[in-house]
Amino acid sequence: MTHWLSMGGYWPYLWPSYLLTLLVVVLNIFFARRSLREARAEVRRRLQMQRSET
Amino acid sequence: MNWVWFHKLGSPPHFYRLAGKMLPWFAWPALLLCVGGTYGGLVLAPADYQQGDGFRILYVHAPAAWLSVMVYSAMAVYAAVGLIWRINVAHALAASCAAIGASFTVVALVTGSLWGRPMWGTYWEWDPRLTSELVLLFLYLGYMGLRSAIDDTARADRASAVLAIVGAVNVPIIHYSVTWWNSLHQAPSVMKFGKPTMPASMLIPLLMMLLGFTLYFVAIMLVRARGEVLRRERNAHWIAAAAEET
Amino acid sequence: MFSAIKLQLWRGDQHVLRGLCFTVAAGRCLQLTGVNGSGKSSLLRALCGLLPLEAGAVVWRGADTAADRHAFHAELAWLGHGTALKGDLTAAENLRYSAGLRRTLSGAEIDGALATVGFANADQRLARQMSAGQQRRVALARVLLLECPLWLLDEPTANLDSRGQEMFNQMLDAHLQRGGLAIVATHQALALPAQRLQELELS
Amino acid sequence: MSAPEPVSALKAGSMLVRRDLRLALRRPGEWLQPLVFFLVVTTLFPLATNPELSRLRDMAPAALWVAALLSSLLALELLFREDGQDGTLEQLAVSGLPLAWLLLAKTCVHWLLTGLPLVLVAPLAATALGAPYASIPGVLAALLLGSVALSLIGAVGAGLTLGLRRGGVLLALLVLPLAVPVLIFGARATALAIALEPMAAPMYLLAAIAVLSATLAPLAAAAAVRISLE
Repeated sequence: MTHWLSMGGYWPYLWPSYLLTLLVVVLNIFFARRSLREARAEVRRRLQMQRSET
Repeated sequence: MNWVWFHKLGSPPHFYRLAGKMLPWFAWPALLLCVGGTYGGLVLAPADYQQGDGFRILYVHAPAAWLSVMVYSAMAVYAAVGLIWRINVAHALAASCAAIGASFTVVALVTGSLWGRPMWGTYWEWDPRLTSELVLLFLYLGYMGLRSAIDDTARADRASAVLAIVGAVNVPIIHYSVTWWNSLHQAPSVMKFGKPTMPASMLIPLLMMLLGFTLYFVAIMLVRARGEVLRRERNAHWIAAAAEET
Repeated sequence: MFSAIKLQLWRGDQHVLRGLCFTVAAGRCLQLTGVNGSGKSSLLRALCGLLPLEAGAVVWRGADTAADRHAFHAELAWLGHGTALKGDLTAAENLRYSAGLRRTLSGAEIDGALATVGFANADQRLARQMSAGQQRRVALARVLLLECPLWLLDEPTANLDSRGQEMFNQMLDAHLQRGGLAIVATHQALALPAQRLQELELS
Repeated sequence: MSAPEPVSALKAGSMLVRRDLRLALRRPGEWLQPLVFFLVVTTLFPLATNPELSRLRDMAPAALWVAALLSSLLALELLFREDGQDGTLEQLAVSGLPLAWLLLAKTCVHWLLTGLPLVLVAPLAATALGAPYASIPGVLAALLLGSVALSLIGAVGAGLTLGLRRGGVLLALLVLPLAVPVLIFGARATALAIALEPMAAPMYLLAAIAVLSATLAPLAAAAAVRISLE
């Protein structure tokens, strides 16, 4: 296991690469979902305003 | 030729529903392929005879670099479709691409330079691939900057569409010029992808990662595009139901 | 004959035009009125083709203007908020270049148009030395010089004094008598015979 | 009542060229500024490094082209801004003439007023940076082609940022990445000229970019201006 983790001495370059990629993958999911949620909230707000107008 | 599907896809409620239904069909295969590809790349694939275990950075660097270029092309195509046929759904798709593409361009740059450290002995080498990647990042940032500088969504859509198309015409020229410039000053780069001699145990995880990242991008884009479609739809009745979903 | 068919226009979140329809026949003028922000300028710019319509069609001489924009524009004289005058050119130079872009002009024609809008022949002042009302007059002279059958004018009498408004009324009446059409957004009463004038109030 | 006979596009273009030239003659200060900027920046380079001529010679292509790029960027502010504010562009857009052609005419004048003077003073700057006299024609030719391409590419950016607040910085962000190929080929051609070597290869590439920009950039600029006028 430690042998595998050391990646033939390349671990200081390899693991940060994988971690960064994972981080960006997760953040993209998070931000995409948040943007959809915000769009829905925005629409709800707008519909409420329209209803209160009429 | 039957163009009904094209017009149907351009109808926001249809797209919104379809995107919601298609999402799992992209998301789950993407997850499986990426997990499998990572396992294959980190464990099953043998160490490279020249670069040892360091070459395994390839399994994240190559998909990120592929996405950075592919997403820009997709964005330009959506932009052109939106501009020519005035389809709002296409503009919504283009708008969802930029942030994803830019983030993977950053990943490609950082993993490229982390890979470069053991190979070149320095974090930054003016390698043609990395330099083009850097210019591509500037193109993404310009696109996002222009979009955020215009308040009116419809105008922002059209203006940024023009920029995306101009940029897409330029990307191959930039890449060619940077490669040409580099060949004058430097020895060829150590990073060569798609070596035909690559054994299957190395190649298959790479292909899995490339496909997995592509499906992942489509999934993320669909989620974002659903939101962008809602933002662009002003008075339709269908959004009332869509807004109540959580 | 100029008609607007079921125009729909959005400005940001504002639904400005909701299925607007009207027709203006040759020799008639349509006056647009309405409070500030009711969309007079947006409507005029949409009729010109400067603003994209959400839906609907603008029809000129029986053809949709979106189909052949250049042919429509060749018959259109537009005057918006900006006078499109260059501060470092004189009135005559401004007209020679801006109207001369679209048709061949003689110096006498320019002098004639300037005289119609109340400018002395020998006025050699640069546009930036003129008052806002005088700049408007020069811009109106350009509309005259273009000799187009269709005028779309946004607040043409802004900054004009009462003599200037009278001059504009005469100029407009002469245009209509020649068989021209005009759509004018203004709050000033237009002194035109009733059979030549129709009004549209935007809300 | 029908419209008068329209003039040919060629005549309309020449009218626009004559007007912009006359305006520039009445306001020489405006378009001289980018030129002075170019000279100042090329002077700053030796001050920031070793002023030995043999050393400067290595750096001369970079200094000349970065200065030319920045100065053309600075000059782009003059291209459409005033015409956008006073309504002239609106008049051009509804003139019934092809807008791309009119904008090409405007861009040509802009190049005549900002690009060409820059090319003409370049021998001065190049000599100061240690370029041999025999290299001057080559340096001039490279800058001539390059500045044409820069003006055309810049016109698209100027059209897109027309009327935007904070337009200046955004304009730089949009235009500079697109100008990378011009910079690379232009600087290489200049370097070969200064080394008194044959410079045909980068010159052909530079010419190809100039021709491509001349055909495509006006169309993109016209689309951009129409969108910005909305």
